[in-house]
Amino acid sequence: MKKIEAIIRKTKFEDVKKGLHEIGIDYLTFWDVRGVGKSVEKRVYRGVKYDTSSIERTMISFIVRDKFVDSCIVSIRENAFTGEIGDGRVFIYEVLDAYRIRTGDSGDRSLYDEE
Amino acid sequence: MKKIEAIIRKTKFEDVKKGLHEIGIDYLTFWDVRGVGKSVEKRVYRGVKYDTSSIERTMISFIVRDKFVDSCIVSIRENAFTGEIGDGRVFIYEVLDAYRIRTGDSGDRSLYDEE
Amino acid sequence: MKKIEAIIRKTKFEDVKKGLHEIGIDYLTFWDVRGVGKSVEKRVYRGVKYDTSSIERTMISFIVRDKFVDSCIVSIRENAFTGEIGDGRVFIYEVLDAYRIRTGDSGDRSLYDEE
Amino acid sequence: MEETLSLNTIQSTVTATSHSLDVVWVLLSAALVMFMQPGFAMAEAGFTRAKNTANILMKNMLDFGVGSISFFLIGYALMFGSDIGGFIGKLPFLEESSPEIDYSFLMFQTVFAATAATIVSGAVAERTEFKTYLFFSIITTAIIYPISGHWVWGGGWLSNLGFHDFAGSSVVHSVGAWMGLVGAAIIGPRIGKYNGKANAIPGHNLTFAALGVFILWFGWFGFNAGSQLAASGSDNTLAISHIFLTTNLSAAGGTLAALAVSWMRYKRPTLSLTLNGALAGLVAITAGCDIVTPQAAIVIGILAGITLVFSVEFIDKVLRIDDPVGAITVHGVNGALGTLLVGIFATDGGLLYGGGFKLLGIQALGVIAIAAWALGTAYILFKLLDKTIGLRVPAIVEEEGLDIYEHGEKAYH
Amino acid sequence: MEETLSLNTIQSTVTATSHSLDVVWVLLSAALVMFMQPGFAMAEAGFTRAKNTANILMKNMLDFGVGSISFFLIGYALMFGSDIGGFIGKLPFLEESSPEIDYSFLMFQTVFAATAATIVSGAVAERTEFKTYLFFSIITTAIIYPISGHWVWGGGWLSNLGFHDFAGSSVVHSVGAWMGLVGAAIIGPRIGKYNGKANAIPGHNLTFAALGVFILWFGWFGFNAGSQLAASGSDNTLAISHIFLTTNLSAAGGTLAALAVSWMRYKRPTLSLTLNGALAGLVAITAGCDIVTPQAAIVIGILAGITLVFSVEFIDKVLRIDDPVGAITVHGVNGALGTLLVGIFATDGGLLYGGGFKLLGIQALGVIAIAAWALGTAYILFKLLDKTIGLRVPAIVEEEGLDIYEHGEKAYH
Amino acid sequence: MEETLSLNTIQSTVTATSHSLDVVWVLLSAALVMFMQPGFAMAEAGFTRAKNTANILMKNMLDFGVGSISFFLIGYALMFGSDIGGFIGKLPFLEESSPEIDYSFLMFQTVFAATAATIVSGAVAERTEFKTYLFFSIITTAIIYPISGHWVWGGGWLSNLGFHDFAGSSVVHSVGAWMGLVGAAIIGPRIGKYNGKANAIPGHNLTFAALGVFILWFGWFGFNAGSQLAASGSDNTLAISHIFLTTNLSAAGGTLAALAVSWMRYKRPTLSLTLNGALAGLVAITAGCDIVTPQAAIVIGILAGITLVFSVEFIDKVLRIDDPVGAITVHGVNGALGTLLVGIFATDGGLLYGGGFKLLGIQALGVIAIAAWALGTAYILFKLLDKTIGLRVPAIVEEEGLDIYEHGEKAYH
Ligand SMILES: Nc1ncnc2c1ncn2[C@@H]1O[C@H](COP(=O)(O)OP(=O)(O)O)[C@@H](O)[C@H]1O
Ligand SMILES: Nc1ncnc2c1ncn2[C@@H]1O[C@H](COP(=O)(O)OP(=O)(O)O)[C@@H](O)[C@H]1O
Ligand SMILES: Nc1ncnc2c1ncn2[C@@H]1O[C@H](COP(=O)(O)OP(=O)(O)O)[C@@H](O)[C@H]1O
Repeated sequence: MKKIEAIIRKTKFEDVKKGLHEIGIDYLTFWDVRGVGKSVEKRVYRGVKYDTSSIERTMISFIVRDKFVDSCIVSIRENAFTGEIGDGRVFIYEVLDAYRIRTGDSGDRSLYDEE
Repeated sequence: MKKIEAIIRKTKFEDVKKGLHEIGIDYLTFWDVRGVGKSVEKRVYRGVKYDTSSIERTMISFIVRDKFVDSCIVSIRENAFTGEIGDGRVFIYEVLDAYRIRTGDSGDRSLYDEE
Repeated sequence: MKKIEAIIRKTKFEDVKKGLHEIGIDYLTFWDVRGVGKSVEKRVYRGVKYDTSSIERTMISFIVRDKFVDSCIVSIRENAFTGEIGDGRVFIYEVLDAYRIRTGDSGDRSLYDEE
Repeated sequence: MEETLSLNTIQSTVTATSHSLDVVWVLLSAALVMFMQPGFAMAEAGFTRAKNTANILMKNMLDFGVGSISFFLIGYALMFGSDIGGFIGKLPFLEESSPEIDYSFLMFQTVFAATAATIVSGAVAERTEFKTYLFFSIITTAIIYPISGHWVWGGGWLSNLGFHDFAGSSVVHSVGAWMGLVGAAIIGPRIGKYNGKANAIPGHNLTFAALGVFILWFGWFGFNAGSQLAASGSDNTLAISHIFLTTNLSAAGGTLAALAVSWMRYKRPTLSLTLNGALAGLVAITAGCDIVTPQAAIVIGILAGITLVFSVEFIDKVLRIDDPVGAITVHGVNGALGTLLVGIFATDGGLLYGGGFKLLGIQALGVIAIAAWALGTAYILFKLLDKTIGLRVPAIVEEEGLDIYEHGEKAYH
Repeated sequence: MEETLSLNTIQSTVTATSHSLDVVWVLLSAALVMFMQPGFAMAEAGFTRAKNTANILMKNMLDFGVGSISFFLIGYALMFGSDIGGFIGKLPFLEESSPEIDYSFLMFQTVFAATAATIVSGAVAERTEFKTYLFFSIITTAIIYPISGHWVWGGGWLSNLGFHDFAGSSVVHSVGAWMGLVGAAIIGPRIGKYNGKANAIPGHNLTFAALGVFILWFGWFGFNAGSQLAASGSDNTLAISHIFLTTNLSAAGGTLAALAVSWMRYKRPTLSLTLNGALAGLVAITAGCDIVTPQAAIVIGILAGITLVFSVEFIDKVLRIDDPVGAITVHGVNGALGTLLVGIFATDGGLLYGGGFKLLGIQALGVIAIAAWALGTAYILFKLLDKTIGLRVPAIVEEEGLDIYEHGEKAYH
Repeated sequence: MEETLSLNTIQSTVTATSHSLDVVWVLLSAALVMFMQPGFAMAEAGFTRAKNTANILMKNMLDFGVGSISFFLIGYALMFGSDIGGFIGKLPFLEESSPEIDYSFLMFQTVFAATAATIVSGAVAERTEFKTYLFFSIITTAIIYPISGHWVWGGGWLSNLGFHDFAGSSVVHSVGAWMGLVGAAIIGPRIGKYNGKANAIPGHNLTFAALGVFILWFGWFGFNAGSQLAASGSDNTLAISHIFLTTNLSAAGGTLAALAVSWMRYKRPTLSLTLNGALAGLVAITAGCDIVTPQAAIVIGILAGITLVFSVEFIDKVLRIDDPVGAITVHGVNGALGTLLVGIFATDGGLLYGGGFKLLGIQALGVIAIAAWALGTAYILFKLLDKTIGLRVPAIVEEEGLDIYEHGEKAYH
């Protein structure tokens, strides 16, 4: 089991979700984050210039069986890509164990539904 | 040290927190997330139907000493359980190290208070 | 590659960001979280006392090459420190892999820009 | 000849103009009272949780929509139709000759009826079935409110006794609040409100709540001073100026008293109770705004503000009735208080002005009669609705929010 | 001698006082209509996304700022200057003698002009270049709106035919909406609105939207009853009372009808359409508020509320014109509907009152003429702006939000 | 005989009616000005941070609550009691015979006093101890504001000189702003505002801010036109119409000018400054709204809008006084500017109308005298409060938010 964490543009979320859905990823969790990076916004508030080096991003986090990892990365990279600065990153982590609260399933078994 | 990450119903948060407290978990961090899963809401906005396959969930994240892990999982599963679709998941990860900013403690020592 | 996760006071964020920037960390992601810990607020709402044992914190999360980890920890501990209860924690995790969506770089290479 | 003629013409122009001024006054007051609807909507929305915001807004919207039509079709006649036994007005088709209706008066009364209904929505917020609430709202504005209203303002038995409720501390506010009390008690508390002890469920947006209270304060000038129903002629002019002043001073008194008491009691000056304090002062002065001195108005406001804090606690912690926005205290308890205080502070007939206990007794009788009516009819109505369409939403709906399940729409994105 | 003198003095005082009352009425109505601006601002901001909030607020602010000045300098004269061929008014420097202007009337008309302009901002929200919009807003209040306004209220050809649009269902609301229709069509839908099917893009804050609608309802009393332009004398007094009542009942009817239809059609009672329903009722009654019975007003409101739901769907799903706040339906379709219904429900000349088809025909002619004018001029104007400064923001700006890119400022922190 | 009698009756009815109309005008204006309180509350809350929202709402609420009572008890007499040496009014118990008070006038003046106090809360926002602020608010409405007010409107020395400040550019707005200036300077900037350079601390909700500005614009019609204190008779009628128009045009001018200047200077059209621009225009026209032409009103608005942008920058970057909502510029600088411009644009006595420098000189004297009074008394008062109960909250309170620490309640959940 691996955890895949992707920091993407808010506007690309729907595409990424759809892309993942197509390759069989039905579960994921996401939330709004702010990113500090190279993409910088210049703003003026009441005459004072300030650059918010922080911009809004969406963090997507989901746990998948090992065999899905590669296709997920490919899918995210395709769907989150614009080519402009600020497209974001994908990170992969090890997961020790997983449990599904409703069914009590654990391990890989907790990650997919009965067919 | 392990990191325990639980995605639960917002309405179950207080129960889960209390349950963890009873088994000695005093520190945790949580935030609002949105989940994509099987639990789906059908809505109509100004005549257009749309299903938000995303619903509000709370993410709880905390780091505990290894000996606490099992009891935490049991406690969360008990307190977050409703039996309806959408109860959520618990994930376990390895933690390499931990530091307490105020005291400078590190490792396991940073995770509990002097008795 | 390591993931560094720090839970700090909202008011210390700018200092921590600046500190990290000085030691070469240009990319990070952060969001608002709530912390349950020893720092507790007593409040009264319409005559009912309630203690929100949860307070607002900022979660900072970023992935760095191994060689940076120690200096990052030192920097965060310096800049997030007030000495009052509630200063927060720093946690370190292993990262298996990283990808930069815009460039397609992976591994350590995805974490820094061309010089 | 010519001179006399023109004298008559002038005479009638003068009368017409001064009548026009009265109507303008009533209409503008009606507009101000109508504007209290968003005041209630913002206050109630702000004091409840984000997941139920669309629901509470919807109720406030519908209270006015439904109330406007049902009061026009039925309520108005029951309230102001020719008196039948001091108890109720005649419906138009029962009248011998179809009566001339003054539309400006009708408009003014319509917005009053809607106010009474709206008060209930706050007390039963965050757990009530929407369609049940709609029924409730119709019955209230068409029947319950108009009948007790008839007793006082329509020439019914209370008015004959000399009961004084100038702009409706009891007639409008208490009626709404006592119905809310019954509703809140029968529907039961929100999930998580009482488990062993009373828990706080903070409102989601106090900026909206504060805006709502300010709007209500503003609209109240129309509510109270408009109830004079006339503005021309020096008597009326003095009266409306007087009412503006007493209304404002009592609101200020309520604000300060609630601030002070809550500060002493809970160690910190809390916004939510201070906001309620302003409303407490406004509700309390409504009955006697025309007949008490400005100084007395300050005292009435202060008494209302003090009462508020203890009453909110009492209802919450002792009675354990869950009233998310404090409507029962603000409108019910303070409405009754204000009505009684007329018996003490009225410059004409009040205890302090040598009027003895007579007026006070009548005021007490009125308060009790109106409370009994509202509590009784509301009990029957809510029980009936409970047995038939059902009062309360399922637990899952309440927990995840009425907005999504009942309305399929969230207020915030 | 003396007596006659004093009689004259009295006479003139009386006349002056009654004139003063008229002016007070017009000014206070103007203030109420001005207050509709924040009503529009809140409604439009609430129905769109958080990332474009500063932009929509800015547009509403500027509509009024720009409109006040351009209508004062040019628009007013084009609308109310001495008639040239039934089509347009004379600009002051063309008049022989500089005309006396009644400032209270000018104020009242100014806020009307601003209303017309503001309606457009909702229809083209979330994707339009800000500076282009400014140009558009100037031309609208200075030229387009005043000219068709002249036809009806300035002594132009439509008024001579007997076209009846009392407070501007067509003159104000439809004009704005038809221009919005052209704008929305030319600018195209927001990114992500139509990909295969029509997608919902929910508004970010329905509390603001509801507040906006309540404010509009409140302001509408000024809009309609103020259009009587007088209050003194029993005719005027009756008229304004009547207008208050019909306005309110139609709004209530629209609210309930939209609720009912949307409930049946989409299984749940939705707040967003109910809010629009209230506005639909208000827009529809605007043309005939003075000349239909209260009962007819309810019917007009209900018809407007029903039409609303289907029209919103039709424009969205069939025409595929992306109108984020529903302005085209609310102001355009319902404005036209209300204008036509005058031909049916007018107690004087309406079909149901034995007036035959004459009035209905004239109303239809007016609706068509005004629509043609607004659609035509807007088409030319938007095309011109498109070719020159450009209508639409770049995709990246639209996706990340107009607030940051166009204004360098976010509404929420 | 009979005829003469009836003539007298008519005469007195006529006089009474026209007096009634005046009172109605004053009362409705007072209600509008009272409604400016939520305008200030929303604007100030919107322009500051979410963690201090309950605090700023509380201050605005209390300003009005405290002000209503302290102005009633003391302030009014100091301002309008019989003149003592041109400097101050007599308190009632010093008067020979207890004076008749016109309650409508008292109400109108009360809401003015509250306005002056409220302005300060914006300038010292986000860092001031709440209980200290309460003291401050009492002293302001009871003593400081009434005394300088007496000079101009109570028959004091400035009015005798011919100083013209019709509705209070200086008397109300500048007084508040200069006190705010002293307060902001003594209390010091918010943590993080200046570290090397001036930093932006954006407001948390510009929708509330925009709503507040719109409400203020609306209320200002009451503020300015109500200051005529009468509406009946053709002179008054002309005056109030005139005032409506000049007030509106100046606001529009301020809006456009602030937009244009900020656009050119900062490359993008910013909402926050445009909103302030509208207020700048309103404050500036307040002094001369009755006595300048509509064209001049536009110019005054434009000058105010231009001044605004530079003054905000100057105070922030050069003086380094931290004024979170721009109150010092909007009310102080533009109030002074508007008062001076009367000396130039007044059709009666203004420089441009051949009046020479006399009026301009008197206006300058008035501006200086009032500024000196406000700066001086505020300095003493703030220093005193600083030494006794303390002005500023501890750093931790400021950083984590005044809402939680001072009030134990957050505005948002
Ligand atoms: N090492 C990192 N750790 C955590 N978040 C990162 C890291 N690098 C990038 N991010 C996130 O990804 C976002 C996009 O990165 P940015 O440098 O702006 O664009 P690009 O990846 O196209 O160079 C950043 O705003 C930040 O939120
Ligand atoms: N593999 C996963 N990775 C990340 N989040 C998940 C995963 N599976 C489930 N979740 C989260 O848990 C929530 C509940 O899951 P859901 O399928 O709706 O219910 P259940 O767990 O009862 O089957 C989802 O909305 C999602 O936020
Ligand atoms: N073991 C943990 N797991 C997750 N979050 C933690 C943990 N310990 C502390 N935190 C977070 O750090 C915050 C600060 O901790 P707290 O105990 O209040 O102060 P201190 O670290 O100074 O003792 C908490 O509010 C919580 O969000």
